[in-house]
Amino acid sequence: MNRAAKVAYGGFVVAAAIFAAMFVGALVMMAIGADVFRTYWVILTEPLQDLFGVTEILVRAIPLSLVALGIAIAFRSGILNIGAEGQMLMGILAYAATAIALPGLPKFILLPLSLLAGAAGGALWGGIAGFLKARLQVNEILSTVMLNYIAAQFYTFLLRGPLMDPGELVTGTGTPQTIRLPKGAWLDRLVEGTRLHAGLVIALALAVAVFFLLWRTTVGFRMRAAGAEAKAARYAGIGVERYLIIAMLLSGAFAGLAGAVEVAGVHRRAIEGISGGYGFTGIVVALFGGLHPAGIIPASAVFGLLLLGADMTQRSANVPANMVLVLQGAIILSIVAARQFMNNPYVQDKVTRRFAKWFGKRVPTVPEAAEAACPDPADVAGPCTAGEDGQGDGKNPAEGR
Amino acid sequence: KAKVRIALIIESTVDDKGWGQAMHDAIMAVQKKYGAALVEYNYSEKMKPVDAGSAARQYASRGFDIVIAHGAQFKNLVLELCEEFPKTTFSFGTNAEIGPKNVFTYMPMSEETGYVNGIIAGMVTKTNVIGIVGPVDAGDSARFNRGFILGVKAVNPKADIKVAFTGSFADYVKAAELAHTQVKANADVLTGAAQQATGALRAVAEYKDKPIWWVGQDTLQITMPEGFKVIAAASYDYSAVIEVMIDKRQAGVLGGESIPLSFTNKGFVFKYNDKVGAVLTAAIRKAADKALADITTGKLKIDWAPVKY
Amino acid sequence: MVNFLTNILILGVPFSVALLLAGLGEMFNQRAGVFNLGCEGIMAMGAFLAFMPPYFLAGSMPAGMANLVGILVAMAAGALMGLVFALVTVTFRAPQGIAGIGLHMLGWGTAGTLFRHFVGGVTGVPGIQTLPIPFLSGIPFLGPVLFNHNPLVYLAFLLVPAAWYLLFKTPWGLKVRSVGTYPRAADTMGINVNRVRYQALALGGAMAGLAGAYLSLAQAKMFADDLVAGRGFIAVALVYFGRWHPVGILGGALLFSLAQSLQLSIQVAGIDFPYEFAVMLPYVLVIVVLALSGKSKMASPTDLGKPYNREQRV
Amino acid sequence: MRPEPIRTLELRGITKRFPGVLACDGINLDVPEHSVLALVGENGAGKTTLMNILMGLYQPDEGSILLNGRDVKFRSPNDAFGHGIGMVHQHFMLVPNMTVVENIALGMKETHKTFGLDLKQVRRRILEISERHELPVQPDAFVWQLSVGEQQRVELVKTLCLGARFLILDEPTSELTPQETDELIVLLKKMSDELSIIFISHKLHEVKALSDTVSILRHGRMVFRGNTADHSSSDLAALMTGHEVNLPRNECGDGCGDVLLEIRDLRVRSDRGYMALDGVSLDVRAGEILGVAGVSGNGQRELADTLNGLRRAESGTVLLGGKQLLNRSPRDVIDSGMGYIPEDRNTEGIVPSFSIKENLVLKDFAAGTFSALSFLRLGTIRRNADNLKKRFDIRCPSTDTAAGSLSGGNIQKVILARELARGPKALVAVYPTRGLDMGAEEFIHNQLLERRREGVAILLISEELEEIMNLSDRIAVIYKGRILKIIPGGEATKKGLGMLMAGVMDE
Ligand SMILES: Nc1ncnc2c1ncn2[C@@H]1O[C@H](COP(=O)(O)OP(=O)(O)OP(=O)(O)O)[C@@H](O)[C@H]1O
Ligand SMILES: Nc1ncnc2c1ncn2[C@@H]1O[C@H](COP(=O)(O)OP(=O)(O)OP(=O)(O)O)[C@@H](O)[C@H]1O
Ligand SMILES: [Mg+2]
Ligand SMILES: [Mg+2]
Repeated sequence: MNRAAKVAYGGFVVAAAIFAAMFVGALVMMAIGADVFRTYWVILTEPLQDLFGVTEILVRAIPLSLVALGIAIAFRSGILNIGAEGQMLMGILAYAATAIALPGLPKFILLPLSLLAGAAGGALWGGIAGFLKARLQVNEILSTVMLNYIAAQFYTFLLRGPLMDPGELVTGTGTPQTIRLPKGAWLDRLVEGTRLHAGLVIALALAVAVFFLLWRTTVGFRMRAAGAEAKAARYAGIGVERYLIIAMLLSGAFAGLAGAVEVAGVHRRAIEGISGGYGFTGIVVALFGGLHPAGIIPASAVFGLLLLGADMTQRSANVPANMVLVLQGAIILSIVAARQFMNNPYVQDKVTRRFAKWFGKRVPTVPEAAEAACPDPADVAGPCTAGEDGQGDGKNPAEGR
Repeated sequence: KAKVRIALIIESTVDDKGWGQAMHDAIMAVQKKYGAALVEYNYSEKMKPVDAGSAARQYASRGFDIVIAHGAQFKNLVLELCEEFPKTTFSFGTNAEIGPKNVFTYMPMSEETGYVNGIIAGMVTKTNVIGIVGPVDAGDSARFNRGFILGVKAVNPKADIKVAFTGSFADYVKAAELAHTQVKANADVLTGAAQQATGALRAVAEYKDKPIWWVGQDTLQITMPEGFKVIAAASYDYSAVIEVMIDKRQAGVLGGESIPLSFTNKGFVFKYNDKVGAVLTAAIRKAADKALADITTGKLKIDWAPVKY
Repeated sequence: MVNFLTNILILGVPFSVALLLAGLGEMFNQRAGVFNLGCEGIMAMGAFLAFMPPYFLAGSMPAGMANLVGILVAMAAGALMGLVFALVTVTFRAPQGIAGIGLHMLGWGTAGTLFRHFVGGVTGVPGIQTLPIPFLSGIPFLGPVLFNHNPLVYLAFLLVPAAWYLLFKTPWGLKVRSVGTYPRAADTMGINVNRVRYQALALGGAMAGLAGAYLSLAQAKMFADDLVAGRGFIAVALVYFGRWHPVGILGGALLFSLAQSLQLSIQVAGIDFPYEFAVMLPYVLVIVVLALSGKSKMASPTDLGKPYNREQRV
Repeated sequence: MRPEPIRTLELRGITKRFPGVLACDGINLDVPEHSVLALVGENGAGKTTLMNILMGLYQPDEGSILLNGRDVKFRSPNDAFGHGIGMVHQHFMLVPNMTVVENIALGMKETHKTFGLDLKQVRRRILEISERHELPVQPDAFVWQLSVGEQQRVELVKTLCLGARFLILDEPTSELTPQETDELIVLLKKMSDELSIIFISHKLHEVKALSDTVSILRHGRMVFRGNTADHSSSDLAALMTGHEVNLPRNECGDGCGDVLLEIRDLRVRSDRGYMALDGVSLDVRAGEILGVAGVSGNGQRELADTLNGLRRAESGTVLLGGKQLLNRSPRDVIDSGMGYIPEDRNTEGIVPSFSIKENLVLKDFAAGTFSALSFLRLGTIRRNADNLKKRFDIRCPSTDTAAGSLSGGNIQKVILARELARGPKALVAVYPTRGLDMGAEEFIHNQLLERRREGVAILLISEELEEIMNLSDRIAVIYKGRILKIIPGGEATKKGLGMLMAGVMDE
């Protein structure tokens, strides 16, 4: 395919996928008699109408991208981390506890210190799953699912006990939440009158850092090798088990940091329900972003838009809140289904030749010598998977699960 | 009177038979009373903390007069927004603090309903075992539980009150499991708060012909299909709170007060189920009525905070 | 004390059923090489659809009949959702983990949306009643523990040997196992890999639908938006615990639900430590038991999660 | 229902494209009844693809298949089975965690009853076939428990059980021992009285021994067709590769150096717990190739693993240049100057999804040359790859290509390049040319001999007698975890080695 055809083809596939998703959503909406067109109009345009909407998209994109970066690290190292939710909670606890314990410190110490504590809290939780997998062969899907529930209980325990706002006891309200954290632990707001906070800078900086970590450093090389083919990595002298644990520590640290940043920038006290949904949406964002920071950042913005837009529909188009889930689900399913038309050279090849036949064009010629034509991964990877690795090969852990 | 536009933000749903629905029903009732021309109402449900922030702001900037963020976790977001929209009335609860001048807080004194329910439970029980199916030991359900224990102890000091929690506000299935466990442990009167309690009540209803009873909280469970098991139930009636807010606002007071929800200000409705028959004896009614009256007049103060379980 | 323990068993056994049914279904999915994280969403739809006939047909039909219709509708819808998942992951070869999350959201959201529109408000149904097995239920200890439950409990436990037979003793089971371990080998033997995966996903979906129906009709006897509350994910995790074997999954489901029952009983018995730690117990226990148990290598369907394409090399 | 006998099978103008590759380019092929056709060609010539098309596994883009002169369409292997065509694939098509009976039952649709599998019938059929063709198999063993040779037999039995009257064998001998190969050839010869056979192999002596006609593929085109008897092995080799092939030999004699790799009393358990190495002692001197001959499964894998730190030994010593390496980490072993060409090149030798250039530094990326302060030096890594690509003649469009997409021969060159460029003191090479065509084999043998001249101590593990005899200074025969005998390379005979490998000690 030439370039223009490729773009047209890609555009067509994406359009078809979005149409399919909207169609599924429309079925449900028609079942309940909602205004289909109005709903879609709201989702796609309302968040973008003013500065506030745009900043709110970013507010959601910040934790999403942090969680997704962590998940990408784990996936690249061969672990499916579905425990981001629990890791976020542990991060929030550690962050809040640090901030509450040291309120007197100047901001330039307290803020980094408590954010680091948050990362450490998440790392601890992720590290447990990593340890269990590396040393005791406990499947990570099992352990992370279970650890999410354990973290949730631990979280309420602390928020209702040792970390509870003493004021809640005095007034007798008893809500499980901490005191308003000291200002020194806050992330500043970037735009006056909105909630957009400095977490954005952290997320962007860490995206760059993750790129360097995974593709430019020896540690990242080891983690990717361990994830892509553990046997070969072991043979080449890489301590695979150790790097599994390191990957999960890092992955957990990102989730923990996401929690900490969310509290430091948005809520400014640990309350219940903060992590809700970010863990799973983070996985989706990570995979949409091709497990690569350059993809994750835009993907998290897209999902920020989707989450916000869909959320606005219940106010502006009068559909039940659950419709948000329907639309998200339908969009995820149809876009991932469409992906192979974009990425898989086998399918592309077939489609191209079918088209060539229809339009009576000559079938594209193929180089003579087979050896000279083994696919270059740079060509194989599609727009969704900025790839340093060969996507055509089934070993990519992302394609795995 | 000028038109008021009210917005409600909740984390659960408006039909959860619990926390969310209580507020929703109250606003609907007030709307009915004042007329739809006077009260405009819109709600956002399933709001995670971050979504609640955008929803509240959207409401405020669209000119809603009263924005109710129904949950103590929304405290921060209200305190932040109220400065930016000084003309808008914000409200959140449960909270007993006096907020800024355009913020109302509200605080259900749930120990009161707990106490009255406790008296009934303490007198109804034959096994002397009473079960509480709690969600999480916090907020108004913690107050309810402690008031309940005091009520039971007041009439039946020997009763064994088994307190247990599901760890979740909305896990109906687990609440049912817990209720069954309570019954197996000999409890013959159960109670519980939050939306999950519906699950527990469903479980109690399964003991159709056995003398297992329920005393209710949050919504008027007497009218539910499982009502035949409910001896009496208390429900929150936030219309008092809503009306206060509307009236004060019309009078130019945008906030700066904490509105309790109590028997005294008719924030709680307490009803017996006349159809349960003999279990609800006159003696029980009398004792409960007396407690209710004493609480209402302020004669009886319930010191719930020190109760441990 | 004996009574205390018996009660834990009596209650724990029916708790395990939803996990067991969904777990067995997921086992077929995974044995065929497809990882379906959307189990939770299918359960939500199943729970909702099973609830609808008894709710709406209460007057016009005997309760048992309405329940049966509900169960069948739930299973059919589950199978349909399994097929949708098959379309996305088998035919379109989408990454399965992410597609599963999509399916979960779709199922959960659709159930909630339709429930709001057609019912609106948490409501109960009479549900499926206990059916003591004559004679057997009279046996001391074993009777109440095993033979005094609702029919779906018996069905679920009978499905364990049935699933075992299906998986290990029938042609279809053979195909499923080969397709999940070495699809290319199956293909060269003239087995239509994708068709078998479609079938397995339909079966798995139907069983998840049944699990949902159990939740709404037998266990909670009501429907609410969050009814499933993560049980689908736990079921998926238990498949790993049970090492893709029906008996292992039964063990996992029982371990989890007995621990759950134990935890509730301990709380009810009056404990002196924060209840949150009691609530954690089942989750911790499952991890600990798995960590301490021996490993067997040959169990896992090695091609789990990999889409198959005849012409594409691995 | 028995299919009608296949009198003639013709492929007409078969063309098959893969993304970016023209695998088959208008191929014509005829196979007469009761004859053996050998199909040969370099790696990647298109042999397997053509056969997969014949089996209905791939659909051709163009061309047709004629059976007894009639056009047939095979949409799946079922259709091919229906006409009595069966194939033993290049890679085993057996599900490891199922038993032999189950594997075979998979294809025997007539045993698929509504309420269960008729495994009895399958077992009966297996025993019948294995008796008739003298192919002993254990019906109830799990496939993963079987040796490679046994699996090969199962494959054959499987194909015959499915009623094949026309047999396609894709490199059936590449994993077999010499004896097993000979037996198979004899067997096939016998079977060719009843069946037609297409036989694919890189080993021309097998082709000579078995086939009636030979067809040669090159780059997806049929370049030669003729009677086997009319052409010598070296003619065929030249036709296949386009140039003369001379497999090099180790002209023994020049004195070897000091002992560099010393193995004493090595005792190691296998995965399944028995003693896989039971007191193995070997010395390899600098500038020496020590061949370890043996039927695979006699402890070779464990030996190679243990020497490279990938498996714990119970006891013993391994000294490399005097340094103890037993039970050290792979990293320590690598750093002491050990090189390793592993048996499983696709999952141990390379990380398939990594690019070639990454694979070329898989062991050294952390060394000062390729990284500074933990950051990779991408420039150096690329230059290193370009350099090695030239030196080792790795054929790929660019070194950014995923290594997994290369052919077996080129993957092996990548591994070789990495291991040899590190300048190892000692090298363990396990089945280094398995499945490779003659051109690639020639290249690899030359490389090994060159390292020997440079003074590297090489431990060559192989089943290929010719390879062992051509290259080794001394040959150690391993049997059931023990070294039976060590003989000087010059004195070894095929027959003698074959006996030893079977555990027979004459005299
Ligand atoms: N599934 C596939 N996808 C892409 N390309 C393929 C595939 N199968 C084969 N090819 C290409 O077709 C060509 C022919 O491959 P084939 O496997 O038929 O070779 P072969 O002659 O069997 O080689 P060998 O002797 O190594 O087995 C190869 O060069 C390869 O590039
Ligand atoms: N996934 C793939 N995509 C494209 N081409 C491939 C792929 N896998 C293999 N090939 C091509 O197939 C050809 C032959 O591959 P094949 O695996 O048959 O090699 P081989 O030499 O036979 O190795 P072995 O005998 O060890 O299997 C090579 O030219 C290679 O480029
Ligand atoms: Mg081949
Ligand atoms: Mg080959």
